[in-house]
Amino acid sequence: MSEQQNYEPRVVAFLCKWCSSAGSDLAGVSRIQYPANATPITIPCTGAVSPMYILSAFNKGADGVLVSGCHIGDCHYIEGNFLARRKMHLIMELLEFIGVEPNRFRMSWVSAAEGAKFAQVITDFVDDLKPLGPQEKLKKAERA
Amino acid sequence: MINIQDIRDTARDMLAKGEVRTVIGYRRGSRGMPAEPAFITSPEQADELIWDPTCYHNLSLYLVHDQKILAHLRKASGSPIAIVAKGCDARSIVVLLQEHYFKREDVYIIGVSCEGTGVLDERKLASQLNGVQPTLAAFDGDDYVFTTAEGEKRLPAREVMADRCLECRIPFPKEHNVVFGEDKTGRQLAEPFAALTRFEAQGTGERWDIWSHHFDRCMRCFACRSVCPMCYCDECVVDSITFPVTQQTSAAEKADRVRWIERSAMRSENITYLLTRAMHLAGRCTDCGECERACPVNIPIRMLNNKMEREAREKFGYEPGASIGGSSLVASFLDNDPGDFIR
Amino acid sequence: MTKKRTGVFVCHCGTNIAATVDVARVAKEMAGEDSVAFTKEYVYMCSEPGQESVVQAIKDNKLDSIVVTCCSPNLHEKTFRDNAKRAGINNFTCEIANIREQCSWVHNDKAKGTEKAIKISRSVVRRVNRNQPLESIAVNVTRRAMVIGGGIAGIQAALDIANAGVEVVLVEKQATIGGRMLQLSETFPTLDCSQCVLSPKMVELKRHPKVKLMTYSEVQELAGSVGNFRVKILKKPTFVDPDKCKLCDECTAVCPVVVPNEYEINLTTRRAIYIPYAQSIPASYTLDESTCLGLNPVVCGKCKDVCEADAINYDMRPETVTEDVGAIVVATGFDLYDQANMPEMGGGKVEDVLDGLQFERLCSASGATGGHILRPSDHKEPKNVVFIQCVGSRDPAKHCAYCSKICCMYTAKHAQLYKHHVPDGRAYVFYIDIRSGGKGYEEFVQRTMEDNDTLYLRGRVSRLYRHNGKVRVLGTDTLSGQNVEIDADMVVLALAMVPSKGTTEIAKILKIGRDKDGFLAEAHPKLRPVESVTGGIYLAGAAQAPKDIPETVAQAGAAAAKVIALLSQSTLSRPPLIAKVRPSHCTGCGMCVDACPFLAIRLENGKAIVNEALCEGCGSCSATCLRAAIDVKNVTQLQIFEMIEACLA
Amino acid sequence: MEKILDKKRIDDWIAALNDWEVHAPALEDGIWTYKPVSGAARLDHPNTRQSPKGFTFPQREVYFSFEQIKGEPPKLTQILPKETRHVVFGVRPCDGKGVPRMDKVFTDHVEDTYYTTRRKNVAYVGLACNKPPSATCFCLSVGGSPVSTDGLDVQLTDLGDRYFVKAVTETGKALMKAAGSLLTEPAAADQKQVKQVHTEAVAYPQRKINDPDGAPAKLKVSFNSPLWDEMARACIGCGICTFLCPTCHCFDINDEVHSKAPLQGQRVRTWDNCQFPDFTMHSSGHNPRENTGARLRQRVNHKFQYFHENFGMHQCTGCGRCVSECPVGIDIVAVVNKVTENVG
Repeated sequence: MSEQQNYEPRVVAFLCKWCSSAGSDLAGVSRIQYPANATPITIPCTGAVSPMYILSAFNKGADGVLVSGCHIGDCHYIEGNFLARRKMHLIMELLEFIGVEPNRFRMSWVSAAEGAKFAQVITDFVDDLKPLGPQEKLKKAERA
Repeated sequence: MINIQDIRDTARDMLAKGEVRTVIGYRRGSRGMPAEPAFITSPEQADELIWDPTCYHNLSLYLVHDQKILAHLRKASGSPIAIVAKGCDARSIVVLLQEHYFKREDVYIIGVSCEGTGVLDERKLASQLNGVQPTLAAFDGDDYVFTTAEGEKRLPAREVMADRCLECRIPFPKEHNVVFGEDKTGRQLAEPFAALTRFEAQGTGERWDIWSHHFDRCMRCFACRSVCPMCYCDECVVDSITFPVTQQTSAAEKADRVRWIERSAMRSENITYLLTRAMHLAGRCTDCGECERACPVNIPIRMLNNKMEREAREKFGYEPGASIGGSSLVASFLDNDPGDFIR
Repeated sequence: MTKKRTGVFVCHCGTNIAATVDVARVAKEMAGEDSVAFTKEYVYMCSEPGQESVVQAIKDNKLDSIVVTCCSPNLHEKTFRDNAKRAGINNFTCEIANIREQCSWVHNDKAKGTEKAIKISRSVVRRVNRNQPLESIAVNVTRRAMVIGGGIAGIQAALDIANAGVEVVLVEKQATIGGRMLQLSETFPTLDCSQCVLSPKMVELKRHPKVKLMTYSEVQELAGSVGNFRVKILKKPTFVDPDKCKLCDECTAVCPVVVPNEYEINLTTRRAIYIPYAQSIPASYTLDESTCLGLNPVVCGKCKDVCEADAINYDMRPETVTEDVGAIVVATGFDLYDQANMPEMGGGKVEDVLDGLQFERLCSASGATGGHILRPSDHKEPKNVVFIQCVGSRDPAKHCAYCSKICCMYTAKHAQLYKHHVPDGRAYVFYIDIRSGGKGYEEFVQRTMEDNDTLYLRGRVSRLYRHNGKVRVLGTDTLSGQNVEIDADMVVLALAMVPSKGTTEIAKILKIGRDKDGFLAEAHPKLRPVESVTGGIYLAGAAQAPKDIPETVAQAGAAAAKVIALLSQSTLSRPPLIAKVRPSHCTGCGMCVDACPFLAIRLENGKAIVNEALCEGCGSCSATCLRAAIDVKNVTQLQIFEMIEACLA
Repeated sequence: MEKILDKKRIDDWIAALNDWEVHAPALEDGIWTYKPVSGAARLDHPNTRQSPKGFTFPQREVYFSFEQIKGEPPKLTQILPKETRHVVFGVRPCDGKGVPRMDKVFTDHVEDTYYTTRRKNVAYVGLACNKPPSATCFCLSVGGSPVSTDGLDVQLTDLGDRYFVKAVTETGKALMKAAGSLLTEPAAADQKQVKQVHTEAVAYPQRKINDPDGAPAKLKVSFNSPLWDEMARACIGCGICTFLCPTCHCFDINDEVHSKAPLQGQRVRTWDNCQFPDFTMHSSGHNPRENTGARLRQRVNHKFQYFHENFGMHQCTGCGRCVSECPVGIDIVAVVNKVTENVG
């Protein structure tokens, strides 16, 4: 039990530059505290998130992967998030299909104005990941 | 019922008139019952062509090979290639055309309907024959007839047919130049996605137990990829066994390849390979089932592709290989694509 | 690839970063990276000495790339890229690692914050290791501007831009320009007549040779980017030719259709054919298609029959016009919070409960009552009027969280105007507190209280309802601690300002963000208050936040100055972070062509080709390509791959 | 040493081998695979899908780990295989034949420590083929036999309800000694029956390479035969034939980096395959074996010509896996016959 309490999930968060990264900036400006488990990687648009990134993050040992972008209709690049929604749906379904816990992958829409929502998304994700424990299924074993 | 002589006549005729440079079809193999791909280039060879339940190969792969060879030799394609294609094979050709891999006029599709049957699953047959080695297989209505050392053996096709054929919705090559056999579209020998649905009924843990077992067993011989007409990439992004290197390729480009996975056939790497393949086949796989048939260690690879196929169909209304025009599944979207999973 | 020599500059940001991130450790960890040749930490890297030290370090250590780990790249990416350039290296080999907004400010556990800061910094170091030196792309600029919205903000911005010699297209949704200001009677704190100050500007705009006015029109689509936008505008038909219309008003006399007049906030009615105000620009009638009996001489046709000027044309059709502009000012203004959301204030259904704009129309000489304050129910002069402030604002639980900013002032103005019209009347004001920051504002409020004998009651109103022909207002005076019950002849609600109807749509069309309250978002709250996040699109007026007229005019001028500055350049540089094809890997499948939102990719001889002028660098192509044959420069898949690795190291 | 083992007692023998990790074929997912024995072992398999070469030449072998802190010299640490002793039951004679061939490759000129460490710790208990387990068997054509003991430590022959157990090596004797009284002395009838079973096994018809002895010379002159391209036309370039082969041993070496700063990782050897197009790809882009024909020729020539020139034996052991498992029917027997058919 105590081990689970001490366990800190490692999350890779792909944030689109225009909305979710700006939203996380707003969370910062507003000093909203949230868990430090998610390391952000800013990409131009969720449409630029290749499913390979998600598989690769899990392969390298991520306990959770978050993809966050602009709300539908708000994409800076007009339709990047529409393309992302379809791709991410497919990869999510595939991961669940082979028996990866559904809570390990998450997608969210966080606008530049939603600093509080960004903090909440991370907080909820980390809360949901903790009971799952470390992700070993897709992780590359360092010594075999 | 298809009369093989019709296919032979077509092939002979076209070769004699010089309308095609090759006819890709099936012929007797040297090792017993299974047919093998045949590349017929002269009218006299046309009689080698056969059509039987072991004609499982998706020959559209060889249209891809042909394009690669032509590109390597820097030659134009010239006269078209004729190809014998079942429903699923023809849909593969449609996807290749959709992706501009070659032009419609480069290929002459000799369509064959699977009618009430489909092709054989040798694994199912082996368990029915108990060690008896068949030397020949033939269609006969809804049955298959096998020639063995112990005489003729007749089995209802449904009992030894490949699962994908049982589940096939359109056992007919809609895209064709000439077609033989009756269009039995709508025949349904088994519920589509039946195995998938059964599998999905299990919990996350059970699903993982089964898949991790299979992922552990993959040798990464790449037969699934090599036999797949859709896996035509010159260099596979995940693990390349081919590098498209030209004189223009810089040293940096050669060095800076993303190593998504290691060459070691370890579970984690195998997963990344197989899931990437499934993702890359989403909306492109026409369920010819060749990957699963080729797999030497019996990994149910087809189920991964099936999963994507069903998602595409049910969530996005997308049917791979349905039309030559139009955008690919992942290069397009609909305003009302499901988004409930997004927070 | 020769090995990079990267410098890492870790900023303390005073204690903003250093308090929760062990900056020395971040620097030390980065020094262990293969490509890092130099590290430095400093208290304020963005200060003059900080910036100088970066330039010096680049020169002294022959660095070819730098990573500054500091605040959000939105703030200082440009600063440090300029420094990189100044030091003689390519500016696109400079990247920012955001360890303030995304780290130190949101994590107070120093150990965890430090770990995360290291991961963020390391991932950016790895990214920079593969950054290519790039040159900005020069694009020609269209020397024209567009202003969306014809209120005081839009008018002012358009005039300022036009006066600089730049052609302006002003697009207004309504049949006249003038906006909300045209509805006001007098303005605080000087009580000068609103229309008297606005009308000359409207006329000036109309006559300005550099202004193209498009009323009764709406922006439908936007393409392109800063310097070169292409805007599609829908011109709705007015069915009246303004050049022929003689303003004789014969048509309204015969029009059989009577509908509420939205320009008078429904205090009066108008006909299907109407002119919003006497001062309308363009000075012409408009036939409201939605209420007209049918634009059909067989059905009605009375207006057409009566029009001697032959100005009415039933065959007008909506028209789509395309305008090419280099910059856009968005000044779409505000609406009032919907009373229907406030059942405790009668929900808009209690007679003689008015909103502030309706009261303005009652006071206005051009209004329905000719400037006499008469209550709507019986047209009698109200003797007891209750003004309620903060209606719908400052109420995060149920309504708008923000302060609507101008209500204290206009309520004071309303009270004064009332007292001027009805000297023997009694004015009550319910308030929470009085916010009267502004030149002459506090004095104005004091005058209202003292010289105009208005009773200010500190407290909220809990309920109001009709009672014996009056409106009973139940409230609390928190200063005396007593419940207050007033039977008022009229109640005026100072409703919160909200973004105008259609702000959501225009923000979507223009791809500019909105803040949590729905107002258009500025690029930075302090340093870029008139810019949207999208280059070349600027904000003015109440569409950005509640503000009064002087502030609106100032912001409009500022936006205009930005537009003029932008369009004074003959070319603009676009970031070169655009897609690049690897022809050896491209099979010409065309999936990128389909995925590209900007139609920037085409197939040529079986390979994809990127049109550099159209590509915006979104990367949808690279995520769609199955064979990694297309990548966005300096955001390549290899770079992301190595960043992922760094995040999980 | 020759003994008799009651079939029902085979599990007791396995249990007695407590110094060894015992593997035997198990039917899993529709194929026979060597698995660590848990519970009862049944040696009624035709042949395993994969050859037992992985016991000495695993698909992945770690050579050493490396570590380098920036500015310091790298530190290498060799990682040798664990000295666990394995005994593999049920090895068919063709796969037994593979063992000395792999020994040649990995010990003849240069001793491969990784191979030899594994090799000295593995023993093979073979099972003679009373009749060819597959229609694609052709061991007799390549100097093998269904009853060959080459490469094996013990040979079992199925005599119905019992095995005839014959020690081939000293290790084999040790394994048999561990069985103690489970193994009994064979009666004369047993000896006679074994002889008969073996005779019948060898007489059983198999597919044939027409001139195996002449093949090396004939192949040598057929290098430029157009038949190679023709025979390889359908080849898809996968790794089934080589990965399943008991004697294919080509490998690739890669560094697997686990961390970049400090640099940490392992150098590993993995199976490679001459049928993969990149196998001979030069970094210039030139590929000396640029098509499937050249690659098929390489594999066939290696089995029937080059290896023969180097070691005086065919490398192919006639197991038939590459024939039965090829998804497109490429048949090494047919290829050799066809290419050598009309030569000298």
